[in-house]
Amino acid sequence: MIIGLYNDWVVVVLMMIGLYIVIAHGNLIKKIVGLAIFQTSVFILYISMAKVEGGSAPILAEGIKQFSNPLPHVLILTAIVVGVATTALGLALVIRINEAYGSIEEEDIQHLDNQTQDETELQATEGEQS
Amino acid sequence: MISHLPVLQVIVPLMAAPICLLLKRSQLVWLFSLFASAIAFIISVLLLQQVMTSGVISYELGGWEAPWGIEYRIDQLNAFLLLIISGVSTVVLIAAQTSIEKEIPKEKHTLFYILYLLSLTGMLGIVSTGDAFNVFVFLEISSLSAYALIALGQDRRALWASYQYLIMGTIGATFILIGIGLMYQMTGTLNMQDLSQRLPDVAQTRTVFTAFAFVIVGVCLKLALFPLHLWLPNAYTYAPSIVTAFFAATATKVAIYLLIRFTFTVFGLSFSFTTLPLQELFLLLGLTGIFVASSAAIYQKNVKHVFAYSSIAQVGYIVVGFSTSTITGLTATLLHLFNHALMKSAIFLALGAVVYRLGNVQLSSFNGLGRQMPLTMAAIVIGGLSLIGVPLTVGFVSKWYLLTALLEKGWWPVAILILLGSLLAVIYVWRIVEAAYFKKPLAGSVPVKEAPLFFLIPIWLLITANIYFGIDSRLSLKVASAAAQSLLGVSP
Amino acid sequence: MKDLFAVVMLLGIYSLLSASFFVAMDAVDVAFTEAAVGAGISTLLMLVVITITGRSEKTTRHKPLLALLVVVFTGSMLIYGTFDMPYFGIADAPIHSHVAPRYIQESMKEVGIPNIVTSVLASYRAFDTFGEVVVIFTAGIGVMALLSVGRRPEENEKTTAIDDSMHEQYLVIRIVTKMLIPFILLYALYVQFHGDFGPGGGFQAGVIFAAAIILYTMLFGLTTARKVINQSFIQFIAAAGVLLYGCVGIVSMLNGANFFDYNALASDPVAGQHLGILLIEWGVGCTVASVMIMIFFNFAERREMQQNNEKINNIEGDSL
Amino acid sequence: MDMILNISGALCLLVGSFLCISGGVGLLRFPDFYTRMHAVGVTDTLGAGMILIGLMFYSPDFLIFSKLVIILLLTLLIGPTTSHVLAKAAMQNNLKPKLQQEDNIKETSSSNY
Repeated sequence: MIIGLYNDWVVVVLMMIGLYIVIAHGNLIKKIVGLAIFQTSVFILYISMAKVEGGSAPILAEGIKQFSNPLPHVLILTAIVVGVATTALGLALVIRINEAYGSIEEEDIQHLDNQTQDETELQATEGEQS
Repeated sequence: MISHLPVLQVIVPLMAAPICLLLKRSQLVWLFSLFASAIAFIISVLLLQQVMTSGVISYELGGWEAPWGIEYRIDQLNAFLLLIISGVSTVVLIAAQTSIEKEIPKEKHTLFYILYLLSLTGMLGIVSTGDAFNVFVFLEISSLSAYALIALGQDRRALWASYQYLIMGTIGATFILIGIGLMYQMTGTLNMQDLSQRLPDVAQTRTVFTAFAFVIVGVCLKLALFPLHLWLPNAYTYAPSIVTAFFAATATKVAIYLLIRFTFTVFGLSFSFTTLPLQELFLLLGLTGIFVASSAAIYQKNVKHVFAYSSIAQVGYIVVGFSTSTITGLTATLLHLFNHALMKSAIFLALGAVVYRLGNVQLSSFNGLGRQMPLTMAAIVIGGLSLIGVPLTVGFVSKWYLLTALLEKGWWPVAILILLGSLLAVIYVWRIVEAAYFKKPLAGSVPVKEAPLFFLIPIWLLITANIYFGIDSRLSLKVASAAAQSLLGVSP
Repeated sequence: MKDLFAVVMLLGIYSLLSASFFVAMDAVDVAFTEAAVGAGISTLLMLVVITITGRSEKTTRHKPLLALLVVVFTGSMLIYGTFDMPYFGIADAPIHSHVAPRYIQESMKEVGIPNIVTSVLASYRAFDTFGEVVVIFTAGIGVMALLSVGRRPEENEKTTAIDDSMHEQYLVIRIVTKMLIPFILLYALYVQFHGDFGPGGGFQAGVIFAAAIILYTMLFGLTTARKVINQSFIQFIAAAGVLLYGCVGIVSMLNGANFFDYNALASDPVAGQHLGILLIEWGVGCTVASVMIMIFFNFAERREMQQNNEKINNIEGDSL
Repeated sequence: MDMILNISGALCLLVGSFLCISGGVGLLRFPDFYTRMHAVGVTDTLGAGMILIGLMFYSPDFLIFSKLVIILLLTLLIGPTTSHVLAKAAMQNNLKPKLQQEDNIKETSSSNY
């Protein structure tokens, strides 16, 4: 009977793939792709809990008695929009980062950042000495 | 109109944002957003008054009763936070026009104010709402505008900080979404009040444990509780000064509000603290946070970094107070929310003034600044003293209550550790004082003038409030303890 | 996978597949949106970004151990949580028996439109949807704040010249697109108005409308599209959409009811609900369409700017 | 009348399904980009087209029939155009079609994109 939960397990696996991409990969676009996968899997979680066996799409029509739950659908409509908004903003940031650093790899950027940090500190100490 | 106040609180800044887009002239937009924010502040004062006299206000959006429609539910805690957020926002906005002139290109001024208003809207929305999913929506409004605002900073590191914040913030928000989904699955409702009634029936299921864990982790990501704080220091340091002043005083407060709301109201005290080892966990994380962040603050070369790390440490104090789960402890937590907002916004505004005159906030360029910008530096010093917890400032009041709460519980070692943590604060504040008053200005640096009036007014407004509430804390104490009592279900 | 192009395309396919999952699980509205947004707009935006940043990922050593640890921990936590969940598709789960029945049984009487999702979205939980519109608006403003560049008229002429010379090359696709665009726009309007009865509504309609404009822009160049739809016009529409939505709420407030209580909009409650839903769907549609176009324009503008810079650099490099 | 409609509808569906499957097989088995694109083109236009025509025979009322006609027209319009654009993009990126037999054996294993 435990097999009745298979939908949740599928979703969990998908979510974790997304989360892994976000954490492990250094490429900024890939991170955003990972976020999108993560979020989409959460949407599937919500929708799968709304399904009723034998139900139909929640549009009232004659002769249909059993409907799937409409509320998660509404929530996920909202969440999809939020997801695309985040993606768009993230991509805009990637473009700017690419212009400012010339790279979209996490390692390169952190390397460059450390350099600038050293430089400013160097300038500061030079200023103090003189 | 008075019955519509809860929704007007959110709608006024929200509707002001698109109107700003139509106004275009940046001077006009500034005045308009200041006006909108001030109205929000007035509304929050009225709401607080109403709540203190007549109890919880419930407002049904769309006229649909609670579990079916969305409900706005204002109790003492919400009203208190609404007051903090809209108040800080209004005061900080006074300085905005002057500050962003130097830090943000001219054609983006209008967009800056719109984003600022939207972020204010998001925070007010999170605090007012009584619906779990609505929290997620408004959380995203405030976070998205926060990412964009942080990325407006001059340094290219602002972009990177903002990107990191975006990734962490979105993971956090999605965790919250998962948690809300699991709760909904077990109870069939999204309304917080309804949830709190229906959750005890299913409290012993593994699904509810998981839901709780995900909500808490998600909120802690937003809260920057140690060890999930990595995004915060850079985000606060490289954002435009106004943004830092606003967020340092409000963003973490909103996250703490969510934490309190979910642990105390939705899941209930017995579930959060008795069934789960949350108390010990928060105590441990809070204390580690205080020490790690305060020691990190000591070694920073950039003054904004110093105070960003100090913010993480302050979150630690707040969480420690919260983990006592007694009325005194919660009162201390809530008082510290208010007090920390007062001191941090003043300090970061003052730093904004320094940026305005000097162009940077490296510790070395603070040398000799005490003579050149006496009023600004005095504000930083008073703010710093307040962070340490010196008497006559608000910092003392909240530390005092925190210690009382810990002693009431008999947690002697924790109290001692808290005092040690304050000593660390002495060190990092002293480094700034030393640079400003006891060092000679750098050779070759151009002497600068005092900060412009538009900076001094809000800074000293906040500092005066700081000292006033430090001496006469009856008002803030009354509200905080009323909120704490209502949270713990004790009738006053 | 080192080729980002393939990564993005696979993401698009994933979105489309999950959209078909949604159809299989009766969520037609959600599937529609996911197909239009996940597979359509976000894939498109990612592709634009790839053309700017380059399509190959650098081979870097990443630290999978920590990530694996976090992922395995979170995953097992979730699996642990699933054990007490109601089984898939069971009709008497708590989720189906507390709040939802009222929507299914009463919405026809109270709101009066057959599509329950729309009536919950636009009436029972109208404030969530308002928040959603504001999220999209925020994203638009945020992208604009990050990416907008000043106008440079003298370069525009150059780009138009290039566009004309390339006309021959794109002849087939341009003509086909010209034939298609009116139908796409018409379809967007159909989706906008049909949301009460079937899957659809302001959000999907806005995305489809924006897709038509974006298609036009991709083929005829940004400059040409700008002549039709300029920046301040889109900004105006985006703001107007949010304001329209909010004003519906304010009007009902002035009529003495609560915010977003459409019953107060007309003498008959159901007629009021109809009017309110119609208006707010328009608000949603306007804002979504204009913000999507705005985001794409800003992305494309950056891309053009970068290409121009490269061209100038190349010319300078040659002369050296 | 019903008989004829049913049989011709089923026939169309069968042909369409066969074309789709053969398109899928072709996508996997053909040696280079251009031939694979041919396989996809067959699935896109002919396969989908036949299925749509088959469905038209089954459509209960005029509304659904006309919707199917519109979908058919759109696929007929869009399918060839996308094939055209794809081929053009490939040509512009200097992807040469494989014309000689002996190269195939060596390179099919290496060029798996």
